[in-house]
Amino acid sequence: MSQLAPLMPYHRVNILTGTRTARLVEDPVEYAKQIQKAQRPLLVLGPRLLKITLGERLLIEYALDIAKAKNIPTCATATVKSKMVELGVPPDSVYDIVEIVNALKDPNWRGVRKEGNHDLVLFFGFRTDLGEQGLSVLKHFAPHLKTMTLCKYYYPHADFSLPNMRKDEQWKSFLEGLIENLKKE
Amino acid sequence: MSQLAPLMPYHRVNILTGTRTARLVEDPVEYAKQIQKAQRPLLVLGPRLLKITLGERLLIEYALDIAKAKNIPTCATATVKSKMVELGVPPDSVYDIVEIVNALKDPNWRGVRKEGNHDLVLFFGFRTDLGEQGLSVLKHFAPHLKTMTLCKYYYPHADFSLPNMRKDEQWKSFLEGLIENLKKE
Amino acid sequence: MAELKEITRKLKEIHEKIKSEIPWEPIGHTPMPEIADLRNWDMKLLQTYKPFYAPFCDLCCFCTYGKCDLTEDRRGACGIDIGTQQARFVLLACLMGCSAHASHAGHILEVLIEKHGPDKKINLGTSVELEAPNIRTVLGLKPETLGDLKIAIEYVYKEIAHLLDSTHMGQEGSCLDYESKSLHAGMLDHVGMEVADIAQIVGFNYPTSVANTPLVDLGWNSVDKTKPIICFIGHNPATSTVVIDYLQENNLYDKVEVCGVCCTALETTRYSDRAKVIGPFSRQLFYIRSGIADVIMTDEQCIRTDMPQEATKAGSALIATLDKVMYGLEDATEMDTGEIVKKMVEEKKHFAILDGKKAAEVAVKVAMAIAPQRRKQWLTEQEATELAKKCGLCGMCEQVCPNLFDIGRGVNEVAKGNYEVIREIFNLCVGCGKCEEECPRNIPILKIMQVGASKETYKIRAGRGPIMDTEIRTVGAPITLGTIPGVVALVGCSNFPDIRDLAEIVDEFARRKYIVVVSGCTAMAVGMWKDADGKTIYEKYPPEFDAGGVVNVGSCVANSHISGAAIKIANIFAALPLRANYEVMADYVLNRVGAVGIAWGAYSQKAASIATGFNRLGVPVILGPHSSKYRRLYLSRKDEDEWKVMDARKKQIVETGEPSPEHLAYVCETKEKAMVMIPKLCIRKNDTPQGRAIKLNHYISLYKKYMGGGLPEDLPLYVRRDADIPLVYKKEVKAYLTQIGWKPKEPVGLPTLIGTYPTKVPVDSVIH
Amino acid sequence: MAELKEITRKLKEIHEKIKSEIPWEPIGHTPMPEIADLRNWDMKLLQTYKPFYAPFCDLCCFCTYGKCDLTEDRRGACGIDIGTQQARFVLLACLMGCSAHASHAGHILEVLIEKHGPDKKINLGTSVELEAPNIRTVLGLKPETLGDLKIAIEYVYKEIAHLLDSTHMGQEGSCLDYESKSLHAGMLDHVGMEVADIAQIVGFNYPTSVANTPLVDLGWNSVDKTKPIICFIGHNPATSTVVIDYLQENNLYDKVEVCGVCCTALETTRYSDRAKVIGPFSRQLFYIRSGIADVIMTDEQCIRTDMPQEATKAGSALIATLDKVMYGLEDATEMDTGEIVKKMVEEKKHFAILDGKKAAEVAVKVAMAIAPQRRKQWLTEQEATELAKKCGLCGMCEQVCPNLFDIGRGVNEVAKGNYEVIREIFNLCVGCGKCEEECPRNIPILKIMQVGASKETYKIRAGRGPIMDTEIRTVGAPITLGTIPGVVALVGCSNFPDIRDLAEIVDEFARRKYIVVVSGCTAMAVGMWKDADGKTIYEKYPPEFDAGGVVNVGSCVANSHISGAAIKIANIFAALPLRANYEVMADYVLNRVGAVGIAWGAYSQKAASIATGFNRLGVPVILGPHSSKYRRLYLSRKDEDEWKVMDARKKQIVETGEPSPEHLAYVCETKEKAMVMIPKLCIRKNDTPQGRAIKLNHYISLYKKYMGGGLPEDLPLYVRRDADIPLVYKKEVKAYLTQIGWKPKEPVGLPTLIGTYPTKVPVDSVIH
Ligand code: SF4
Ligand code: SF4
Ligand code: SF4
Ligand code: SF4
Ligand code: SF4
Ligand code: SF4
Ligand code: SF4
Ligand code: SF4
Repeated sequence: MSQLAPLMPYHRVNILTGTRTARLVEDPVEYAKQIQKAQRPLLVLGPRLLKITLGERLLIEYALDIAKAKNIPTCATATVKSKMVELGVPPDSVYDIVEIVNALKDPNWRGVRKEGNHDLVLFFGFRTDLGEQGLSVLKHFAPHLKTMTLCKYYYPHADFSLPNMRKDEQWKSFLEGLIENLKKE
Repeated sequence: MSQLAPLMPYHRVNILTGTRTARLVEDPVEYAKQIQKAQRPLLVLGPRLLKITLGERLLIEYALDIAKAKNIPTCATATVKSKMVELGVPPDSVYDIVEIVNALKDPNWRGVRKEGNHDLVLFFGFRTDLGEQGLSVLKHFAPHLKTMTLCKYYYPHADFSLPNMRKDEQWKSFLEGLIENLKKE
Repeated sequence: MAELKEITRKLKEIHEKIKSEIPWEPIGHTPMPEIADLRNWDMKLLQTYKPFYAPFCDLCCFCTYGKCDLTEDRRGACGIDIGTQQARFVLLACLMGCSAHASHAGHILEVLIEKHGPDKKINLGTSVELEAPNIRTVLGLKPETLGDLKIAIEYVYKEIAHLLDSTHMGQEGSCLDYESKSLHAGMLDHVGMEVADIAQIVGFNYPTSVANTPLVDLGWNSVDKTKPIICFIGHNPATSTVVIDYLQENNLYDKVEVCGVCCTALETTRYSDRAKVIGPFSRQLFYIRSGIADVIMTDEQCIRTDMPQEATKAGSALIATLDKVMYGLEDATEMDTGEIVKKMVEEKKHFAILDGKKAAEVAVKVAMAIAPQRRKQWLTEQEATELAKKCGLCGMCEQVCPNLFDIGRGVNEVAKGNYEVIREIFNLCVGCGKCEEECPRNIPILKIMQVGASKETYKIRAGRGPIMDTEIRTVGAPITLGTIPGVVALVGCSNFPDIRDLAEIVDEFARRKYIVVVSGCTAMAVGMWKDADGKTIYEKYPPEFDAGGVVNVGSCVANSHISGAAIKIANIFAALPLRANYEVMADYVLNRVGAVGIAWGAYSQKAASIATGFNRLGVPVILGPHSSKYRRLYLSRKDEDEWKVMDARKKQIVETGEPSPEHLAYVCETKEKAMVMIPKLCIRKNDTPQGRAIKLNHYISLYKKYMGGGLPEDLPLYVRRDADIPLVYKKEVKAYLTQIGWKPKEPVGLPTLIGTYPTKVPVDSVIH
Repeated sequence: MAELKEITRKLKEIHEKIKSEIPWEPIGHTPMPEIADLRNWDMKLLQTYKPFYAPFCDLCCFCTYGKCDLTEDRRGACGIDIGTQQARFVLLACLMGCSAHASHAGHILEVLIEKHGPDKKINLGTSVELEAPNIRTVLGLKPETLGDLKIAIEYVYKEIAHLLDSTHMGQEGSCLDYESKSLHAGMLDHVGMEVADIAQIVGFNYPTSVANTPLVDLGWNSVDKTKPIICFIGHNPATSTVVIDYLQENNLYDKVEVCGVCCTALETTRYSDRAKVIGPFSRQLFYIRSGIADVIMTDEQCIRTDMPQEATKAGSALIATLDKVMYGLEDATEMDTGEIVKKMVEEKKHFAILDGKKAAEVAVKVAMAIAPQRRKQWLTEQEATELAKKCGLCGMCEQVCPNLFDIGRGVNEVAKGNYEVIREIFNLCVGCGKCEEECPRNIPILKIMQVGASKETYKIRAGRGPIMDTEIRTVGAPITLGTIPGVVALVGCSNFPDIRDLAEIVDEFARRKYIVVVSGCTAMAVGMWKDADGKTIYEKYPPEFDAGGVVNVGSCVANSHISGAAIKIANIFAALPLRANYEVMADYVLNRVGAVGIAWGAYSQKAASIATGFNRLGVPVILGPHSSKYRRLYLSRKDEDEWKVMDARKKQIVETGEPSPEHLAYVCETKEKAMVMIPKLCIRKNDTPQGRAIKLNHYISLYKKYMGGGLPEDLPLYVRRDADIPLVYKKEVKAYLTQIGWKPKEPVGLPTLIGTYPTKVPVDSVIH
């Protein structure tokens, strides 16, 4: 909400817009910090990771680097699992997006590692509309966790989001910066 | 839209919120400049001007100072006219808020001074909900003019708005600053 | 030709269904009109009273192509633009409202036919022979029995479905056509309401053909806290009446208090004047949170959707009695009564019980069982003051208040022992509970307000149903001539900026010998004020539909009697045939009946639909400031628009230059402005010089009183000739007229819109 | 008791209305069910398939107390919470959809009764004796004539009004109850659709009791541009059929091309196989903008709301033929035909004409008059390339595309002479025109895409209406045993991510000997693909409702024949009485009929309501990614939920641990995922070992094909005993089962939910 606060009408009962909006983060250091703060993060991987190339690498490779850097458990949706198996990194769990969101909603869910529900969920590689709707579910019905997106678009329903990035280079360097920072600590 | 731009989802068809939001201005100099740029501004005065005291003065007095500083024609709504007459500054026109908004919508309206429709309309002293709805009408149906608010609340539907101000002193000094700056040029 | 065939078909349908038909009048052009049948009339109205849209959102979110951004000339993926989307939303609101009344009507009709049989005669007493002016005018049907009313309601159902169809993605592309559809929905709403109230009067034996209905206790302090209390909330008396029957049959009526919030309360007092009215919707949450009610029985509409949660918090038992609102509760309709009572008393469970008799028995038994164990008292001033001290003046409460009120300041004053401010707020409060929900310090704001609230009890006159034919005969002439300066109908919900506004408006206009009519939540609100002599307006003014009278027609559905009265003037007084003759009736009302509706607190979709129905009939409506959120008004621009009418006698179209009535749906920000708009919107082109002078007298005098002196700027538009000028202000007015170069103009002999737009109605049909 | 009385009352009502009644079957427990009557069934479903809400907005803007912020446990001023508000919105969507079909049904019924009289017998041919499975099941009525259908539609109207009532502010407070109401609306929708299609088949003499309906031309290139062209857009054939009559009567059918977009096109080909189908909704704007149509005739639903503007731009004449959509046009219904034609030809005016005959005559005359003067050709590649060069790659178009497509890149490639990318986009495109509207360089993107689009023509099989009783007798056993692995019904609108997905899904499952059924826009879309031999799926697969057949039932309203087929299996094959026996039918379908709906492109409110109707009947529905914007899914959680059923033979409740079907309303992001969900959602507890092995064979094989190898993670849940394991995968599956410690379990003899929740239906009624 922070950045929007001054841009909200005072009398909220008359508000024009949504009221809770993602914190926009451009700095990989800040993102890394948020991830590091989490006790039980989860990385949810969408099918677009297999379709998009950034630099020479498939997006899924960045995703796996992120997971590896901090030993973040993964959830493969749609057709992502087989590619992960191929890359030698089988996912910790397989659910489709609506299923994982449905499970995350439940505060008593044990999480993909059976260690308790997650407290931070990173989404990466979904259609923006479906992603937004999934994030909306969690924003409204999962106060027990925070959400974060890694795609190059702004996702208002998330808790933390990148801004809209015109240039792929910007995105690439963000992701690389993030991986580096995650490895550091 | 400016400040909100980075906070808009990229795929606008999936947007969460309103899309055109007032430019938030805190600096009386900037406000004064915008007013000075206008060819045919209009100041629309609402009934709350007679109910609120700022410092020692009734809010209507600030409003009249603003009008005087730049010879801005006025439109009295509700019960404002009689007070203006009492203060010796009869309004240039009398319409109620929905009526003046209805007239302003019409690009061919001749304006309160019959010199043509106005290009900048300042609203001052209305209920926030009614004010917002009136501004929404103009935002959507009067592309030929800009709107501005002078109350101490943020009005998203305006083109220019003050932020929400917790302290009356802040508001007072803004208004005084504005009057001063308008007189200057 | 096509028209004739269609009319014959519809008549045949009516014949078949009611198996008889008294040809009491020739049939007009639009029996059972469908969407397009009155469209030309609507387009004529909309040409003068153009829709004015205040979008409440930049977007449309109705289908999976969206959300679509509709700013800056953008159209949605389906092609719709922002104005048309607002119109679509208004239609949807009108349909929600219209369907609420129609379903109420359909349901109560089934209940009453079950009880009395379909052949139960409609008899509204000796003074109401024209029993169903809306039904007769719209359908062309003269209902004689409860069974006949079914035709009317089935027609409404059908039209609702067809109208709702048109809100589907990819349908109507014109905001004007959506408005015509909303006007249609509004008209249907008055039919539905009329069905409901006629059925209730006949089936429950409510008072009818009498003006002087009982004065009933009003206000929460009128409820005897020492007895077990059953409180009804909602709009449908199907169950409350059964509870009263049960109490009477079992000789328990002395031992149990029966009260209610909203319209079911009003209905119940028509059934039994011992029932108490707690107040309008705005008092609902206060009363529930006080925990005074032992059993709460909900039916439908205008009930808090969090009732089970609130009832549990307050320790009250809850029974949902209608399928519209079941709250996810277990349906105990088929369960054993004893078992239900046991579970409610011992396990504090809430239930849905859709069988009225069973619900009644359970309610009474539960109330009597739990009442003795419950502690019922308001917070004390001391407790309130202590609680108020927690306030940090953070302002969160103000940010969420629909009335924009600075509650924190009020709470803070209470902490200092001053109850003035909070009492003020209480009068402004719609009782939504948002402030309390938002308060970070969890201050029980509503309870504190309740301590500050006046402990007085008031009186309300039980709703009387239709205006009597006899009364119409008396007032027809003075109203159409203008010598009774107007009929002021205060209707609608509790979203007014200040509860006192309403009583003040009634007092002002009753004193000035307007006819004042009230209904629904407004009827309750106006009773909650006393004059210097301690009299409520119901005690102060006579209950006749005559100059200076204050008439409570009844609950929301009784609003149909107000439109009905307007139609009756045209039919009974002016002897114009009404049967299937909607355009003639509406044209008469628009041009000759100086009536104005005030929905000062409209929040509900029903209010939107009722008001829109009045608009189609030619009655202008004034709305309070919140109503700008209903997205659409109907405004003229007096300086720019044409004000042509047909002079029916001369068969000539004349430009009158007179904006009367000026608007059809208008928002005022303040009571003061409303005080001035009311007399103005009562002006009609048909006024005689004498009538016009009286109307202008009030216009000027109210202007001086509420706008701080001077003359209304637009006064010259309403002065046709010298004779129109009120004597008292002659000099001042003449000076003003001279100053602005006013010129006299010819009054119109018989003003009508018939003949100025494409219609099958011949001009001569407006001549009586 | 109360129930018996109620049933008697409703039967009496039917008797009275149809004046005869054949007691063809004993009456079940729920004739003409009202809101609460099937609530327990709904609650049982909702207990397993919990509503999953994806709010589309943080706010509620329905009344003037708002907008209310519903984030973070906040409730609105009326007490509603965010989940319940979503449920309310879904109910509203379902009602918009349901009312659209019901009004279509009511309208066409009136038209046809006018034409044939109310006593026209319903005769659907020798192979369709069970003419109205939905009506019989829901109402308990066996309609014999067109007139009888009126009872059904009036029942639907009434329930719509009552449901709509409950969306009013201050009503229902439980999301579950709103879901129950949505399920009710969905069920009603299938009744309304059935009324419409039966009436049309009977009244227009559509083919019936035949599988092998004609193959009709599909695609815009199938339309002969050299002739005058009349193009119908919408859903209601009331006028298109009259146009064809007119052409035939006047020997003009050779001289004029008749074509259409959306369902009216499909309907028209059932009336005359010479009519052409241009394509689904997504082709509408392309076709209009091309200017090829001389006259556009709109009726209702799924029509662009900016049609008059678009028609004018394209130089086409426009006639609006139904009151739902009048576009603010002058109503010329009563105007002289010659005059209308003159104004349309000379002044290029558009009109509304609500008289079918007049509209037909005008349309033909105008088309013939203006066609010769009009220049009709697509843009050339060269022109397109030139125009494309203006693109600045600003990305604005992508931002507003509902399909999120990077159109700029496609346009840019066109500028370089490469049409590959834009052709791809064309397949993804829903034709909304937002990209072009937003383009700051005003590039005519749609025209450019059209140049890139394939110029092929295709074939579609004309809709055939109901599945034949004879077919049901053949497939009943294999379907319920599982040896026909499933019925896959592809329905719904053109909001799919890729048009090819649909044909691929059909191809995949028809090849695997599932029964594939299609309807509406999907029926068109699947025809727009050819295999290596140049055959469309309609040419490739037989039209029988049998293993490996591809059946086009018809337009949207023909979806009722799909639900009808499921009911027929229970009634004809399993011999369970259907009359007023909804729970038994739905329970049978849920547990024993392996059917799944796919609404890959649902955008319209009708799609929401159709799908919800399937859900109440126990048919799961898979939705495309956009449909998450419909705010609500029904999901189970296989690991956490209970999967108990009653074994009707043993009269014991057993925990099966088997999530079949796993979800009731599910969104897939990709076609690949859908390919795997389809076989899974066809699994039923009633499968024999042989049937289960076949179903799992497809599940595994499709998983391997589309998910890149391995075994489905949840496979063990569906293997009851060794015999369930498909032979081909025996080794791999057994290894996996051993690895995870799988244990065999007893299959259920006769699985049913009856007996596991409060219902009046005795368990024995599910035993046949
Ligand atoms: S109904 Fe039209 S404007 Fe609304 S979301 Fe759908 S396509 Fe967009
Ligand atoms: S309960 Fe009254 S004071 Fe509180 S927010 Fe609601 S209207 Fe305002
Ligand atoms: S929200 Fe509570 S603490 Fe804050 S000002 Fe209001 S009453 Fe005081
Ligand atoms: S119309 Fe209402 S619900 Fe829809 S996006 Fe706007 S505020 Fe939200
Ligand atoms: S319906 Fe309820 S939540 Fe919606 S705006 Fe009205 S009070 Fe607020
Ligand atoms: S017309 Fe097609 S490409 Fe353009 S915005 Fe619409 S869906 Fe996207
Ligand atoms: S909006 Fe127009 S200029 Fe911009 S990328 Fe798209 S086609 Fe090119
Ligand atoms: S399938 Fe959908 S888009 Fe197509 S015609 Fe039917 S409702 Fe419209």
